[in-house]
Amino acid sequence: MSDAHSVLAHHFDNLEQQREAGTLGMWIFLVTEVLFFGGLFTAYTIYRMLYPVAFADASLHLDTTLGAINTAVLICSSLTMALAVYGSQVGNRMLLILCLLLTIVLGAAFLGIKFTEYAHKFAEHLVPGSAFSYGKPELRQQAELFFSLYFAMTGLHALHMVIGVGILAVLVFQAWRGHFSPVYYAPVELTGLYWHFVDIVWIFLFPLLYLIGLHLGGASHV
Amino acid sequence: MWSGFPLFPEQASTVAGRVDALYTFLLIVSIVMTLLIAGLIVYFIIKYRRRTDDELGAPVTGALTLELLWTVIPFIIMMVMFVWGASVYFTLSRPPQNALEIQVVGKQWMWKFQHMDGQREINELHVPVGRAVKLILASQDVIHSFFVPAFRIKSDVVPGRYTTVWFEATKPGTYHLFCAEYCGTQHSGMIGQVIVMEPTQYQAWLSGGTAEGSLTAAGQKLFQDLACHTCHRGDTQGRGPVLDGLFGKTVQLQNGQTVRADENYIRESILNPSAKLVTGFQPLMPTFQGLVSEEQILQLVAYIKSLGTQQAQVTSGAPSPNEPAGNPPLGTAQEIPASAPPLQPALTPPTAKDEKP
Amino acid sequence: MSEKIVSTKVYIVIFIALLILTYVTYQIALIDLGWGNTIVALAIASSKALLVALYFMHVRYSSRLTWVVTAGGFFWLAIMIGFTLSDYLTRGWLTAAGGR
Amino acid sequence: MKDAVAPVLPREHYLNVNYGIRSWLLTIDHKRIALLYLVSVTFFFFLGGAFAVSFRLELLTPQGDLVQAETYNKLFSMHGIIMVWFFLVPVIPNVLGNFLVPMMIGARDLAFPRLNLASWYLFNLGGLFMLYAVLSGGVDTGWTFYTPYSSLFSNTSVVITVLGIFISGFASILTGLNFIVTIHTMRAPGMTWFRLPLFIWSHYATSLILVLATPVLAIVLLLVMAERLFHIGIFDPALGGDPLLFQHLFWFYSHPAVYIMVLPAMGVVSELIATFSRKRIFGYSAVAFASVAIAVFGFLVWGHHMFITGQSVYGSMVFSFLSYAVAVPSAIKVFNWTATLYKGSIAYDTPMLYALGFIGLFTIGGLTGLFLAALGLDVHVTDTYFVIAHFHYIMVGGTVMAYLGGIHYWWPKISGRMYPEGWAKLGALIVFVGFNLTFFPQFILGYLGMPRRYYAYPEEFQILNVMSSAGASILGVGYILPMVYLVWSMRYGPSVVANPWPATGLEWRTTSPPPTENFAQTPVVTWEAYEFMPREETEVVGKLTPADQPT
Repeated sequence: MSDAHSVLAHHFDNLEQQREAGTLGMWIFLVTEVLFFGGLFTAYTIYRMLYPVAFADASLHLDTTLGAINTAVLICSSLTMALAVYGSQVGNRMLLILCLLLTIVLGAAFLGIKFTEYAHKFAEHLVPGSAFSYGKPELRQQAELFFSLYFAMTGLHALHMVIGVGILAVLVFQAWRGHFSPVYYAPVELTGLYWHFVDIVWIFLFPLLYLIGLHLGGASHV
Repeated sequence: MWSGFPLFPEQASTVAGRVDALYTFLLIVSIVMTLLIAGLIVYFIIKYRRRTDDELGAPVTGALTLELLWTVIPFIIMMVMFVWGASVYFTLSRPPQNALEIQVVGKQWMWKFQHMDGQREINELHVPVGRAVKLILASQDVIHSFFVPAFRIKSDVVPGRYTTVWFEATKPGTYHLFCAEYCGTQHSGMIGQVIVMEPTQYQAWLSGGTAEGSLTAAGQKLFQDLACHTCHRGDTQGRGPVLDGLFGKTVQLQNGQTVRADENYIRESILNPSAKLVTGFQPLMPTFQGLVSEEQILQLVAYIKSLGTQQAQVTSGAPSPNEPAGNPPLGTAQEIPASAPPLQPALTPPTAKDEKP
Repeated sequence: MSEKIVSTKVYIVIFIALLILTYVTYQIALIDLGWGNTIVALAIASSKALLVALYFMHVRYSSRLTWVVTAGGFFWLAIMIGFTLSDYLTRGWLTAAGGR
Repeated sequence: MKDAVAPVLPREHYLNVNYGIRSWLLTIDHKRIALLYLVSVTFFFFLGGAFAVSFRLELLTPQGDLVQAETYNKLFSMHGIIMVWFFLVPVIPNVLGNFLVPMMIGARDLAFPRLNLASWYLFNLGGLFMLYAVLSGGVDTGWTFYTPYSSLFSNTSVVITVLGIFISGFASILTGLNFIVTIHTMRAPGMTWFRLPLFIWSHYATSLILVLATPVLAIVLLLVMAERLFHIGIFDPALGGDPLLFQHLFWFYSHPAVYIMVLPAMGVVSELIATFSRKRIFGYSAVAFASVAIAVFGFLVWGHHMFITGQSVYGSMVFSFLSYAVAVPSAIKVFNWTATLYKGSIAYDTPMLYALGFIGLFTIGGLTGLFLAALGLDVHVTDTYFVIAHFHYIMVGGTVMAYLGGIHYWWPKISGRMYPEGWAKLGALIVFVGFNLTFFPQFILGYLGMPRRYYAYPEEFQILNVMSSAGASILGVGYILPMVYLVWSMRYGPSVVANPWPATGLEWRTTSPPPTENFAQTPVVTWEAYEFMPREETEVVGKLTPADQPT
């Protein structure tokens, strides 16, 4: 359905040049994302170094099981995304659509679990602000700092997931309409890059937020 | 100084001359460079102005030696600037041992000063001439900056921690004090005066004020009122670390790191007790955030510092005020004891008792 | 298109490796290694990220330019964290140096 | 040369190919988007300038008597914010860069024309938020948004302003991304990296910074917003947060941002100097590498804004050292430009006057930067008018002079018309005089100790302040003048040939104004950059039609 001419934009000489430009553009965009999240990682590094005790203690209030499940869910979604790209490369439209849909389902599952975690935190008064309360008053302030970072980092990550799911939905529609072929599948490929990047961010967030207090042996060390 | 149109502010501190010398050096380099570039430009554009419409420039495209030369020479000159600037900065960053300490709290939009003897001032700071003065700066709200142009000193005042700045005034007079970091509506009204006095006059001023007891005394009273002493006892049986002789020591922390017990550490330990937990102790201490003002924290710090120096005092000899720098290096726990009697003989600033151990 | 098509086998292998590493990082977090915990956690996270980038994101099969761009992003991140950290790590040095 | 035998071009060009608001607002032609940007940034330039004139009037007298302190604070804050993010950052890349980057490399458009248009819309959306903030009472944090003042204390429209900057940041990122990809993938056959005009090198370097630094600004502003809206207190001292961390992240962007503003200006000046000396830039590769070196080293020096903030003394020393290191490539450029004049064939056209003015003022700006990098001296002069004077010499004396030079130089290409040379020379003179009168006294004021952002000041500073305010009004006239005659010339200026100066870049080898596709056929480059040839040989793609001849 898509021959070389209809998908080649007017200002490119050939599809190869167009594809090269698209991929490079996406990678550069991902670099900006690295630095965007990087600001938060810098803040995390500094405060974790300044307040190791409070951070370890506060992280025990996160639900490690849900965090681990979410990690697995995201890794699965990365696999389905990679397979979706494969499907478009070999021209297997059904595989493409199926994998895109699976990715959407997994992404939505991640967001659902994340939302449950947020709801728990809200109920436990662990959301920064005037309602914040913490079991150990002597750690209250830095714990609030930890939760500020937790919500900023996971919130921003979740926002990227939401955007990703939205783009995937558009791709499913386009794939259904037969937009893609082994000649032209750049949107699938570029979305894949984005999706994997979001996965990578979570791969770092999980140990840095959920696992830092575990070795202290659970709930309390007072 | 050319009084009608001054180019330099008054020089009224020991470092002012050094800063001005560096400035003059840079000024000369800059003027030479600017004249060189401007001169060459003017010369070239006149000499090589276009004579005919078809004229082309000569095919001169580069000269490696020349280019290396004007890469290396500026770099060398700049390294001189760097080293010179760094050495002045180093001096500015290290208060001498025997400095007179004054505590400063900046808030929107005033400067509050507490002298060790308990005198308090707002937007006016009295200091003696010829004596190093170290200011411990705290902010109650936003970032301010303590700036005295005549002394060539400036330091930001940052909420949440202490910064320090020091100077030694060289001539009596009244000098501008500015807030140099934008701090809100009345930023330009957060100004004051530094009044430098002869030591005798300064003594008279010190004794003439309505001192409410020394800072250490105020700190001690707070220490009792806040019941700090129930945990921080003089013996080792308390639930908190012993504070006697603490100041200036290196403290072993629970996480394996060490920290030097300076003003910032004490402040943090009052407000965020669990942030740097001393090894062997539990994070039991509640925070005093919101319960004590910046001025009160400074009083507590002064008190704990005075505890820290008692041991040093045992071995110290006779008081020798105005001992110039060249004393023992910083940090050997003989910071200034602030428990001087309210009335001191003239010429003996009340807080100078440091001595070699 | 000139893009190399990676076989599904590779994807599955990487996928399993990622799941195993996730399990490993969780188990190691339970053991008290002091600051070692953080180092191990970051090392495992980095290797997972590397696997995702190299295979799922095809960096391994990409042009030199893609390598440079990717590495550049993380290099700049390192500059930001490193220089900021250097301030915090050396703040206490001046007084301590004088103290000896 | 292949191009020399190309057929005669039709007189259709990008301006008259179609008409109507729609054809402009939905255009994906980089040249039209450049003009859209031109309109937007010109609006913000005069808005920011109006704020500057207002507070310069207030500073005529030591007492605050013209406006309230609160108003004054808002005036200088909005001046800074608008000038930095809505004028200086976008001006050269998005107006001249947008117009010229594809043409100079022989491409038909930027790699992502739709993103380019999206960039303009994002810029204006951000601008609308900014305007809304201005109209809803303004913002008083200074352009630096230092916490905790911006996050916890100010009760002005901080969130809206920050949102505006955040959105316009995406415009910057898209532009940078677009340029990098375009320069990498879309160069014409034969256009190797070392045949690229220096304008392209400097835009490439600028784009690197735009892409690497802007996201950090975005996140740090987002955190300030989060702190105000949701009490996510990452910089709140009460929680143990550190206001200096904000400054680190802010300057990680904002110091390189200085190079975002000045690197493109350097690129413009390289073009002007070469053309009006009819000589290849002296040490082409040194200048090219210096651009990239400045972009990279520019990321390692941000701590020199923080020498007195309580930053580690050793950290400060490293930052000071690196600041001197980054000064070297800037010095190299100045020397190389000057050396280019040697044995040139120098014409005194208006763009050249601006370029020479740039070298002089940039030299002063750069040299005074050395004062600020010297640690012990910075303690005294930082946060005073010395800093204000220094960065205005770079930003206004440098960037704005180069921009004006560039807009005159490429005006015949953009509009197909020539501006009135006499008026233009007069304008350049007024700008130069007004600028120096405005900002030179501020160096002295600063060293005397007058802090910046002061609404009222001690009386001894008055004379210098009056000089500065007088200069500002002259400068204002100098800026209005070009706008008037350039607009006038769009209709009444004489038509120009394709290559009026003549110059060597590919953009001059197509008609003025160019067709939508830029070139009748893709040019093949067989010559080096700035290879000046006798006039006949450098003629254009195709022969000139009578309409192209100057009238």
